[in-house]
Amino acid sequence: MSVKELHKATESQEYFVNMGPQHPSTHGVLRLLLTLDGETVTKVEPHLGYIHRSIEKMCEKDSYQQIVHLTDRMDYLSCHMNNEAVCLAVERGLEIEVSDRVKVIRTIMSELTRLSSHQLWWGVMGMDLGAITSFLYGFRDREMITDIFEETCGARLTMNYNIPGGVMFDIPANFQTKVKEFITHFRQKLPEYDQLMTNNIIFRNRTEGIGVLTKEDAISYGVTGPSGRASGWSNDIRKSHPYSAYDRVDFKEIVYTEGDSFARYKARIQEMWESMNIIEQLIDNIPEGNYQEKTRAVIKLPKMEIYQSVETARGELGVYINSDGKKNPYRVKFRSPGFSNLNALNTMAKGGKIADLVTIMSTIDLVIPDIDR
Amino acid sequence: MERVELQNKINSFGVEVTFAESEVPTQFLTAEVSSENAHALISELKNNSDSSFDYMFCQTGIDFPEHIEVLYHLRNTQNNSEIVIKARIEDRENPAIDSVFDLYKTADFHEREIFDLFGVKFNNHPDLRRILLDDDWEGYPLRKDYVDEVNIVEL
Amino acid sequence: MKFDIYDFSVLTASIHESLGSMMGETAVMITEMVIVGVIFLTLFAVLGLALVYAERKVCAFFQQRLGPMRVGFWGTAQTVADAIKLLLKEPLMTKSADKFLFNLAPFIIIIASFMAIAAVPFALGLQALDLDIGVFYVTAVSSIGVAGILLAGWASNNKFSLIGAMRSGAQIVSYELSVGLSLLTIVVLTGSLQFSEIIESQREGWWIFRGHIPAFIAFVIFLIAGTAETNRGPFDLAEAESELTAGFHTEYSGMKFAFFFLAEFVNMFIIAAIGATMFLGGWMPLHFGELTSFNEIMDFIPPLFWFLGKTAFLIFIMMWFKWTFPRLRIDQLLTLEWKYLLPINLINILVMAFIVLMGWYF
Amino acid sequence: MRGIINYIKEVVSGVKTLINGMKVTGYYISHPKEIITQQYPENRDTLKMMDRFRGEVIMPHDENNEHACTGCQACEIACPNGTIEIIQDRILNEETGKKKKTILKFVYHLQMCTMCNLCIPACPTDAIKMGQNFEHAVFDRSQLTKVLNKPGSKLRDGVEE
Repeated sequence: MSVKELHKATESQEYFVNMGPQHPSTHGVLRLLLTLDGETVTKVEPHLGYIHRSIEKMCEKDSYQQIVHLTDRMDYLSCHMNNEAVCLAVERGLEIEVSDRVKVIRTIMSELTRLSSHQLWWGVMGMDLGAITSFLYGFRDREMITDIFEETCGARLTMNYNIPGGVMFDIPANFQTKVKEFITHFRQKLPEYDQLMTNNIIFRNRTEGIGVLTKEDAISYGVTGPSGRASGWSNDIRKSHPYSAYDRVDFKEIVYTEGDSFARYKARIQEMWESMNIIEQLIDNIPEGNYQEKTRAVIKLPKMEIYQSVETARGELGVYINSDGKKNPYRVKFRSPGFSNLNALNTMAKGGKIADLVTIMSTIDLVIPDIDR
Repeated sequence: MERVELQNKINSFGVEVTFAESEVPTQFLTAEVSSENAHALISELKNNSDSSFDYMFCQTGIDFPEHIEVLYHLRNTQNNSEIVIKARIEDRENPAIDSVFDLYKTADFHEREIFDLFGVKFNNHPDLRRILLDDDWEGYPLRKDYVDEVNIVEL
Repeated sequence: MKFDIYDFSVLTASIHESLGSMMGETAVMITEMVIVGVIFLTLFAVLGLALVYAERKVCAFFQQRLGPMRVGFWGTAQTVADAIKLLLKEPLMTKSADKFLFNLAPFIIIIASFMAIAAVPFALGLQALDLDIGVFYVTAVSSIGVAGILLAGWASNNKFSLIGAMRSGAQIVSYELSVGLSLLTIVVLTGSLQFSEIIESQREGWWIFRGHIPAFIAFVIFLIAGTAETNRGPFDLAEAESELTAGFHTEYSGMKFAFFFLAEFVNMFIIAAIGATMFLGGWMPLHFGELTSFNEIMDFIPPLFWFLGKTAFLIFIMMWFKWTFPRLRIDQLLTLEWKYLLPINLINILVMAFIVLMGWYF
Repeated sequence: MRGIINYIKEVVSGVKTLINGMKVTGYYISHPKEIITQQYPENRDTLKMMDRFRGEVIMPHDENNEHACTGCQACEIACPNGTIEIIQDRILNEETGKKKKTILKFVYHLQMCTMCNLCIPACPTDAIKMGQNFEHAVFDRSQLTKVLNKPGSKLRDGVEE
């Protein structure tokens, strides 16, 4: 060790802090090993696996219908999209063409899920920054969506609404009126979000220029979803690989180029507007048709490999199924968006304060069961 | 880029590659390489200006009775063309392959996961530790011959 | 003045006399001290319970909730139940904590607020200590509390606590300046540091109305800095629930935690009380120059109610801040103080001195 | 000079955004009608769950204490978690003289159930459905293992055809 290095080592004031596994702002059981210099974060090292349930291993034992309900438990806030990913993959393998009705219902439900996920994210983001009131406002609006879910599929969070070949139930009679009611309600309330948080000077200072992620890093780390789009990378699966009814609706892909926390925040807020646009385009003309295609009780995929990706509220969820012709898949891999997004945390948080780390974590919108699977 | 075009392009790299053939057309163009050549091929695919697969959207492993495969799903963010690279590792006892962390930073977590669940060692990986399981966990759970009488309940 | 009928000094004087007829001078002094001490202790408990209940209800209504509803009518006994729960809780301590300092810290904090509340003028003649340097005394005493927070953070032997304590130290040391300077703006007007005289000088009208814009600016700055002084949101960096779990009192439980909690609320009351006294005329009723009949009606409302009403209003505004704004970051907190509040304050006090020199105030 | 003007502008616009935010919360505190709290145990009488709400698996019995479960085990196979366990029995049919399968016990492990609703469509005779009860808290885990067919109940005639 040279004199200079020795000097540096003795002068260093670095210390370690364990943030989590039980911590208010990790939103679950994520453990971050922080290396701090005073208040400044010099390194973040995520330690995962506190809620690892080996879903991929369980899938190897389950039939294709049974896999679907396990995906509810990954990213529970965008459970409908997770279900949809598996069902689309299985349908692709079975070469079933679902009816237009199913496609439209799936799209509407996906967008409602995205809205509810973003509402919860907005509330929690406020709470992470110390404005607890926003949490309640976010939940207030989310409640209307969960009511719609409850009426449609019988559950509020882990819905398990999709099955290979369609959806489990037909939509209830008052589905359309309820969704329209929600849209009119939320179109009034969303500007309130801006008034309370987006334009607030304290909030602006807390987010602008914090946790910048360049486009190159975003692609290299595979940071997808609104977080990646805030860095200028247009990666919306709904646009690039349209599935369900996304090819027949007209919507904007929200892309910002700043790459900071505020851009990620704006991207999500704007996505809420776009989601409402998509729902409004579809809600009035849900085509008639079967809500379910008949499948055999035991689904056997031919010997093949399928990769199906969907755009969840957090980014690109990929389902890779390797089938060997039996009734259980040989291997299932879930490429979860949170897993890759978390990977970039160190790059974003390095050099910021502890408070910035909290901001960054809430703007990349982590859901821990999604990361650990 | 058309599949055939891409196939010819890859053949011109000078890396030994076989393309998967099957009656049903596969979803993606699938290139099979040996574990030694995987890094060279992916590096060519990423850095070559004609292909430039700059986004690895999925990396995973599969355990077969005779060998272990590491799969790389690559996408070109410019024109959305996709390719799957299958790297075949013959040695199931001590599987090892070169890390692609120098090409895709997302490989950091993905490779740690494959190491954790399949036991594949990634050479040149900066921080190869178990990621999901405990550090003192024995065995690699996603291998087909993994037995755990306590935690796995057969129905 | 009509409100003289509510003069508490008559009551205190009669008590003093009757005690004097029974015992010697020293004994009288000691007895009076004990009486005042007991009254303040009770006041502490009542204030704590009432303010915690008020905060929970106010915050609930801001958030479209009902708040506590179960214990008692509209949940009025909720805080009593909470206090009993805290009393019965096991006092936990980490193994490696510095036992003496760990136990000492909550007392320092509570003693600091105890000392500060002694100088608060509740109503005409109802003031424990009417020091001639009252303003100075309160600002001096209220900053002792930070020592308790620092001790708590240090003695807990927990990094989160330590970070919280250090933040709190930096915060209170800097915001002390703004509080002091904004109070000084009014002191320039009154020419006195004694609370009773300051209130007396507002007989014609409250300083916030009479002191032109500088007084209003000073009032706003006082509110902001006062909120920061009490470690309340949006300046609750020392606790920073989402960053440091609970900051300096992470390791405290049971009654020791309750002391921190109580001190926070009592400090809020003190800051609001000082603000009411300096800017809003303390217990002085609302008067408008020429409207004699209106003024007389106002005089019939007892001064104690005036004081409590004004204080409650300021407390409500502080709660409004807390339940609306996101928390600041530590460097932004210091930027706000040193780059915005302090320069504005200094200019403000200069302008105020000029106004006073020219005699431009009403 | 421009610096000072900008400084003042900054302060004023900053304060404006803060006041804007306070307006939102101020609106809600001054409009108590907007309160959305539902007081749960108190509103139990008026609380109505949605028709499709998935609370637990139940087996409806008619007035003759008869159910529709033939014991075919389709639900047991469909269940991903091993929640349902059917214990069968064979009884002798007097008329035909053949032995016939019936259920002895339909065991339902509520503690393992994820309410995924896969068993309901799997049932060929609509013998089970999802119940509305969601208050499952008990003091002992063993209480969560339930036998769904009532004692003495038997298969409704005509279900098997």
